[in-house]
Amino acid sequence: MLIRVTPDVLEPGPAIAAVESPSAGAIDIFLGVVRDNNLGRRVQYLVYDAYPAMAEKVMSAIAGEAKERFGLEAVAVLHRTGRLEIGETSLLIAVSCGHRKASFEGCHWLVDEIKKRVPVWKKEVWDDGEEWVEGPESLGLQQAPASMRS
Amino acid sequence: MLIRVTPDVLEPGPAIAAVESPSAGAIDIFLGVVRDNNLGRRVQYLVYDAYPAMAEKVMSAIAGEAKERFGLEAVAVLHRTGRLEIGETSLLIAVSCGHRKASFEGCHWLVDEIKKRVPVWKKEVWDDGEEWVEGPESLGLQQAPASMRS
Amino acid sequence: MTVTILLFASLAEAAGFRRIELPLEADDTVGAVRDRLIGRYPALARFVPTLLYAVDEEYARPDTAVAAGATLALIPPVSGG
Amino acid sequence: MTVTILLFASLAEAAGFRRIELPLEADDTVGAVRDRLIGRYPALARFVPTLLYAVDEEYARPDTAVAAGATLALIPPVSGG
Repeated sequence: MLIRVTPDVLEPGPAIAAVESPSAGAIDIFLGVVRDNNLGRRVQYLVYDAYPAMAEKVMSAIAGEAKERFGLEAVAVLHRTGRLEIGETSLLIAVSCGHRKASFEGCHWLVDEIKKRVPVWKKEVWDDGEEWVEGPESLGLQQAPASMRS
Repeated sequence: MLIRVTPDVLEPGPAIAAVESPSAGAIDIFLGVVRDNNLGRRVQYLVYDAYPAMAEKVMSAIAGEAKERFGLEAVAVLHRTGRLEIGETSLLIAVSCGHRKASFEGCHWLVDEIKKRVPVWKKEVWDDGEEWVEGPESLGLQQAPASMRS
Repeated sequence: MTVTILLFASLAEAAGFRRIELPLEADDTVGAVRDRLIGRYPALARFVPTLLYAVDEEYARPDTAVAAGATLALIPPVSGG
Repeated sequence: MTVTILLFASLAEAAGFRRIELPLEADDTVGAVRDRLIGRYPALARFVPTLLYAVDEEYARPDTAVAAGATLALIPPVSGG
């Protein structure tokens, strides 16, 4: 399993190579990419903070669960940190599997779980301000009483 | 839209570049890869035949339907022809989208539709024989009376 | 006045060729052209139950008309991906 | 005998630092250490309702015991991906 939190540019090639297997008929790759807008505001760039050692532990645990749950052959999960410009890849997941259905479902589940529980944070920088985003899917918000959620 | 039937090796890079967009937050890429086994038999290699001009027309139509149906920003579909060894990519799809859910669903739907109606055929070559595969999802088999299906 | 017929995959192997031109007849349809081809190459008959057809790169039905110069493709169950 | 506290993202900006060591007290828990930190840095109080915690890189609860030399991370709602 290739699991990494890194300030370096994320390239699909090494992640694909890490999940290739002679018995895999399907490889699904997901790129989370910096978008030029969010919730109606124009985004200039993002800054990602992380707790790298713990993030890699949690990503490894999620990858292991995904392999088990969806019968995946191999999983790679990479998350980038630091300043990212529009169009750059913040999250890269690759999974391989005997058949396609589980590859799509497993990869989708991985993204969902990463957004819930991996200690990584993004700050949106707009033309007129900036803010650390509290992920609506994060366990911290899901577990807080509804009155605390904005 | 990048749509191509080609005997050349399929690389994810150009397909990803073809779907990148400042407003896309999610890119999903699917690789159909030659597996070393099918239905319990060891596969040596595959040979893909195609009706390239029509295959590209049908792939374009499916890509347009997917954009409409799933709100995708851009779609790339490439299918390789000729002899493919184990581990080589026969089908490469990339889609970009504002949000991840539609990127997974749209990409999965594209693979399903390609297997139904794009005029491409694969021959499996085993240690002790070979056979043109009739895709169980193909329209030709789906429309034939049940008594005709083996 | 002819129609060009394209064969692929299992059909091309069974026939021994991938392309043939046949003379066009009055009121020709996909099914009529197919049946004349099978008259000449009976090895192709067994494929008919699961065949699809395309005229000039668009899926067509057995009753679709075939015009002079058209290209008719016989399409066995596809297996791309 | 100390505990190391790690702050990230919004908490690190509010506190002005990413890491601090506090003396360990008898029967210390995640919640008790957090409350002493907030006693010193009241700007962190507003984050408490949605905070999660990790001790030595594993998610923990407010009543989890904190041992000498442990690392306690205060984890605001994550937003990776």
